[in-house]
Amino acid sequence: MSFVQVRNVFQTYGARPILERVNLDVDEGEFVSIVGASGCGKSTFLRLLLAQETPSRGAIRIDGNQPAEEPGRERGVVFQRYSVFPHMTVRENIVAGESFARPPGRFFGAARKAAQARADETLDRIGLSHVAGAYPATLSGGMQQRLAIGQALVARPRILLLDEPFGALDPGTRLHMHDFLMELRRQTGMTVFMVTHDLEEGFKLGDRVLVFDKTRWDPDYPDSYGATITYDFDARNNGIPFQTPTTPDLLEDPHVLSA
Amino acid sequence: MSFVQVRNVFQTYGARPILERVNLDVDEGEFVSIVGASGCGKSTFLRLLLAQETPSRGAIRIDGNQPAEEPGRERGVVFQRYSVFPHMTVRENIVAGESFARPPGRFFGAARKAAQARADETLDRIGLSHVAGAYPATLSGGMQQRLAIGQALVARPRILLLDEPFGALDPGTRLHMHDFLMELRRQTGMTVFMVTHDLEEGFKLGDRVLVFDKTRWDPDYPDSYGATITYDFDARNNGIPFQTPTTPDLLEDPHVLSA
Amino acid sequence: AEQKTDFKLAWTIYAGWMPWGYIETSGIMDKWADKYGITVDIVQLNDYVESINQYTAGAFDGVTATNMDALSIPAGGGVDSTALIVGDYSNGNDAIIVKGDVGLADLAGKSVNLVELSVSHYLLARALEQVDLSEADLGAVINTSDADMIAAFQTDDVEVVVTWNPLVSTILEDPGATKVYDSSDIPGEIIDCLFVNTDTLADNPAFGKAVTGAWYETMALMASGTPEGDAALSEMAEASGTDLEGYKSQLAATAMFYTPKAAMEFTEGASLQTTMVSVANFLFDKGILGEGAPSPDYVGVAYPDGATTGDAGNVNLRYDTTYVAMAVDGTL
Amino acid sequence: MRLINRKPGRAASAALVLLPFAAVALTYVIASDIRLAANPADKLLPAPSHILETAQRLFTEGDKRSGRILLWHDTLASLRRLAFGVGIASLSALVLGMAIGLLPYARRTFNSFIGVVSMVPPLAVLPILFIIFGLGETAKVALIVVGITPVMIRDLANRTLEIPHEMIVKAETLGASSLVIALRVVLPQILPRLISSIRLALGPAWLFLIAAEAIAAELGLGYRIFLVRRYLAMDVILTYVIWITLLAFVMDYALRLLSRRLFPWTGASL
Amino acid sequence: MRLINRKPGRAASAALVLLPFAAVALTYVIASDIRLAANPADKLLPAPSHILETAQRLFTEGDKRSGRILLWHDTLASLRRLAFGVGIASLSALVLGMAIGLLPYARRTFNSFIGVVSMVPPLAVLPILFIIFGLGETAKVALIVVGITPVMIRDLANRTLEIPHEMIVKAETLGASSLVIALRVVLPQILPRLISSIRLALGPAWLFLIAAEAIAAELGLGYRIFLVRRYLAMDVILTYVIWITLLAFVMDYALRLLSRRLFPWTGASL
Ligand SMILES: Nc1ncnc2c1ncn2[C@@H]1O[C@H](COP(=O)(O)OP(=O)(O)OP(=O)(O)O)[C@@H](O)[C@H]1O
Ligand SMILES: Nc1ncnc2c1ncn2[C@@H]1O[C@H](COP(=O)(O)OP(=O)(O)OP(=O)(O)O)[C@@H](O)[C@H]1O
Ligand SMILES: [Mg+2]
Ligand SMILES: [Mg+2]
Repeated sequence: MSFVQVRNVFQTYGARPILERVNLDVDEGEFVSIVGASGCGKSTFLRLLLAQETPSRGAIRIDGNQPAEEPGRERGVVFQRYSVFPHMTVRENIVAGESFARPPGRFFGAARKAAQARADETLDRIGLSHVAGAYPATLSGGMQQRLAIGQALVARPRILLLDEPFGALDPGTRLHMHDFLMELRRQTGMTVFMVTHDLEEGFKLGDRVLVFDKTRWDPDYPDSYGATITYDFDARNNGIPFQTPTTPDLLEDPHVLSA
Repeated sequence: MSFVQVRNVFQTYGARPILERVNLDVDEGEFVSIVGASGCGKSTFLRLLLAQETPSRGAIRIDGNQPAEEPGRERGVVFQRYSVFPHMTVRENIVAGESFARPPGRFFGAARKAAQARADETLDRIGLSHVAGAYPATLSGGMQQRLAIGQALVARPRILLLDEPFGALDPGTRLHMHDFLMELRRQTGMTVFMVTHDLEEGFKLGDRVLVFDKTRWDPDYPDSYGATITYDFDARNNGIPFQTPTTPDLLEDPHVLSA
Repeated sequence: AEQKTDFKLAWTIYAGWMPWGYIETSGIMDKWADKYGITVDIVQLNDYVESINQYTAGAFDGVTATNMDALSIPAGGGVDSTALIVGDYSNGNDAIIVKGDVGLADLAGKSVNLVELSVSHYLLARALEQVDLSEADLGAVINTSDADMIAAFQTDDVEVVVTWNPLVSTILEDPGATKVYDSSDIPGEIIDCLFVNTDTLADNPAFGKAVTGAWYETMALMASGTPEGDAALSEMAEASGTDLEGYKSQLAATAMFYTPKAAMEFTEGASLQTTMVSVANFLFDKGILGEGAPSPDYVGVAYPDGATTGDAGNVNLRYDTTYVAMAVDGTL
Repeated sequence: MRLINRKPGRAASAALVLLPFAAVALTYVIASDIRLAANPADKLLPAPSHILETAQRLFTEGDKRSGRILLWHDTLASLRRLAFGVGIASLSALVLGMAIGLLPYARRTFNSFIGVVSMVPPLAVLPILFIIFGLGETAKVALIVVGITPVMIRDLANRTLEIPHEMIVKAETLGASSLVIALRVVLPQILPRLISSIRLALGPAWLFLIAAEAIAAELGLGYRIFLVRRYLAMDVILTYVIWITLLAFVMDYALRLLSRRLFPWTGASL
Repeated sequence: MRLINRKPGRAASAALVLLPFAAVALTYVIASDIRLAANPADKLLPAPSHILETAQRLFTEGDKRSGRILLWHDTLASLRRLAFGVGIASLSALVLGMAIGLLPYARRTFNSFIGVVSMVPPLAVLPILFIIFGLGETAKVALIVVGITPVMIRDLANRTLEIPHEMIVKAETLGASSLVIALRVVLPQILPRLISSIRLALGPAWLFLIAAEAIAAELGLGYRIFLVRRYLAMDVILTYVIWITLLAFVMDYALRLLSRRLFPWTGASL
């Protein structure tokens, strides 16, 4: 049985369907890139994986467990923005990754010292020790995202969800972040889902690239159908993908990927 | 004598020098791309060209005229954001390009009809006639910038200044905007200055690519020197640039272009 | 001032001043004003202190006020004022009310709610003198808006209030309320008058005549006991938010001078000087005469017989029977 | 499930909304009952039925003396004062706020001054206002104006300053004069903010109105409340309080609606 | 050059800042002179020298009767009431505001209620407050609390809602409970806003304080102003008004400073 199981998931907001019949199996340690037109429901799918929302129909299971009701430590997340706490220093942000799960939300005395020492090790690994005492607002965008990823990993999640994590960064910084992320992954063997707007990035980082799109389309009521996974590319062979259409009748559909 | 003359321009904010000894000659109809590290003074240089600010030393002349004191119709501008008026419809935004120069700031009666007709022609040319009655906020980022450029051109400026006009757009839209801009330029033969973060974009669109950087550097006080034009590339031969160092002693400087 | 033909009087609600409202609405004022070829506008204000302030600032030619407030605000502020009409004195209208079985002498240590620096305050001071106490012996004097006096008395932390009618009669409806002292114990000391600007009056005798004539015509009507008189009283009662009975009981505690003769006798009486000196002392003691006042005698008061109390060189308050005498003589 | 993630259902939602209102009403009824049981003539907490009767009387029956229905006259008088006060304040705030936001000279001249003036507690200067403006309508309107204008000026000046400078520069490159920029670029963008500024100012405006009417008036909602306070007519006071609350609510709502109608572009988005 | 691009020089700037203050002072001096020429004992517009003398006396000389320097006692009494009122209001606004912003249940329950309550004009319910809380300190503090809390609650609830949801979700993925989220994520980010909320509320708080003190008190800045109105002691009133303005200014400044000190991360940026 696969690690992440998505079974016949639908998501509807009010009367408006966003996702339809989404099915997916992901093995532990896979890196899944998700692409698709703007507004097609990529972030929605990530919210479902995160258990921030419950699907209207269907279920998502991790490791065969009951579907989660709300976000928790087994699912880490990094958004494009607002993924670190602006009122904590860089070091405190890392410590929070451990301390937030304890009742008072903070460590005291010796436990605090120890946590800070561990945080400093983490900062070393993600290359932020030189700004340990600074507030996030004084960091560049790239450093902030590095911190956000580091913080998420401190909680040792079973899957890591990234929603356009590098969307706000300039191209150079972006390349550095790719290296950073690949390096971290090599070390941890995490299962990762990453939404991106950048196809190149998706193929470069992912083992698989999922394309979300609508399979049905009513020109008069563009909102009447939801999107689903229309392509599932194997991207392991370093940029030479071969494609596996998930819905056979889609092979000739002209507007897939045109967005 | 060249069309745009920049003579020994310095700009200082408080005690902090931003630009130093900037000299430049640009012929009528040239497309000048400007690149450089973040915060090095590219936008400042554009503000000086725009006459939004007066240089601390030196002078900028267009067509040999007296240095301008403040922005006016001879200098058009498009910023990354906020370049159109959100409270006017698309058509009104174009009409504003004509009407703002008249005392009451708007047309009445027949003049209004005529201006609207002219605006509709312009909208046709920039491909926005189908949204003539919409407000800018309902347009995509690309359409907004298209409108901003169209509006600037309606005033028939002698030079057009663009400050990262496509910085907020996604890669696909960006390519479309390049085509749009090149097409417009072919029609009008404008003199254009464009600041960009994207070297590729700079070389693709520009006839010349100027690099701004500091020529002197004090590691303890990084703010003690200003930037100037360190390289002036000829980019006409379609991406096969040859370089013209403007300051001979710079040829071995290692950190140029490393930003 | 100079000669003019249009005048404005300000008045506020009080049992003894209700006739002013009637004089205006009934047309009696217009009748007398027409006779002298002038106009007199009688305006009701709902804040007493503000009305005196406005008069002092020059917005009105006359205002209804007590002898005490006239001495402190306009006279103290250099606005020479004459008591054109001495209408009544409070004869029970102002009272000290306590909760439960408490005597005047027991006030020591208690806090007292009243409108500070008003005639209530003066009444309290006079009452304490009689039992050899002073304000310092009280727990506190808490300035309380007259509008809240009834509600205040209902709360537990209020033990003693000093106030005036119609509040007094409403508060006394409470079975727990006892009156321990009232203005009938110091008759003639709280005097309600119409004060007018002395200069204006001097330059415009017609103004004095018309107002005096209108006032005493109304007084006669009120005292007549005729149906017309009762109708007038009813109208005044309604304007003061009560009925005829209620208003009559308020009047019972008000020593109205229904005839010009009574008013003249009171004004010319010897006790007035004593009262004014006592009032001046009270005001000085409270610092109300202003820090420019070196002594209680800072402001001079002139009496009908030409006598003065206080600083004869700074007479700013005058009791003058010229016009009332005309009413007595029927020469208006 | 975490408390922050628990959402009430439809029925529960409706019940929850009503809960605090019901609690207040119940508390009142009980307290009123207790007091009325002890003293049937108690005026402090009249029975709800009594308040209703009074309300009905106030809204429909004329005054004995003049035959006028006082509540409507009071409302009219108060609303007029409010309208004048808020109107004058809005106009001056608009002009001065835009001037301060746009013109460096005006900014220099008025910024500190308005900062200081806005700290003056208007109620403390009430006696001064009465003396300057007399006891008529002017003083009441003046108190409202004095009370709310400084804050509104600051608000609008800040909003003017917040208009992206790029837009002003763009207008300049289109050849716009200062006046055209003020009228065609700044004014339309500031107007929606003026309306929310008015909405914010209405609370204090009511306050100042009531304070002014309490001291000197012959008609008006605040005047009536402070007048009948003398007789402890809580039934009248409560009716008036509820009526004022309702009026305030309606005004707020109307302004919000107006803003959405007048400025469609503020709501528009992709 | 356009007016909007014209900037005053240094000397001109200084002159411009002083201009409106000088204008007001001059107007006063002239008006005062005219009145004093007509009536040297005029109390309405005392000469500046006279005000200065009075101020000096008020700040340094004791009361004839008790020997206490009343101004300081008044100040202390008023500031205590203000501190209690604003303190209680802040605390309840913080708790309720955060609850409403964070918990859907609390939001449902209180949102409409507070919307309605914030429309009730506090001055109109003043009589009711006096009856419930008596005439002592409690009622005065209560008026301040009733007057400013609803607005503060709404403000803080909105700010809580404005915290990017991403941050809350991130905290959840770190295993934070609702309480930890409230205390470690929301509270620290709301506190700076609480301070600006307090700064905004101080104006109305002064207002309510003065209104309450005007009605029943034996000490306090508002009490004194309304008391000496009884004999038109404008010199005292003006001294007190200037003093209150100064106090308000200092408080505002202190809070701004405090905010910058306590929350260094708000100012921090690249
Ligand atoms: N809570 C919500 N309620 C109603 N509609 C929503 C909600 N969240 C998202 N939507 C709508 O669902 C659609 C999908 O949104 P989603 O954010 O998942 O798109 P996306 O693929 O992530 O787009 P983008 O690339 O722009 O981030 C959008 O049309 C959005 O407007
Ligand atoms: N009005 C100003 N006053 C003081 N300093 C300023 C001002 N405008 C810009 N600066 C500073 O001048 C420097 C250059 O700014 P500028 O905006 O020209 O940089 P830039 O090259 O356009 O950078 P970016 O690529 O980030 O847009 C920056 O350090 C900036 O902080
Ligand atoms: Mg998304
Ligand atoms: Mg820039």
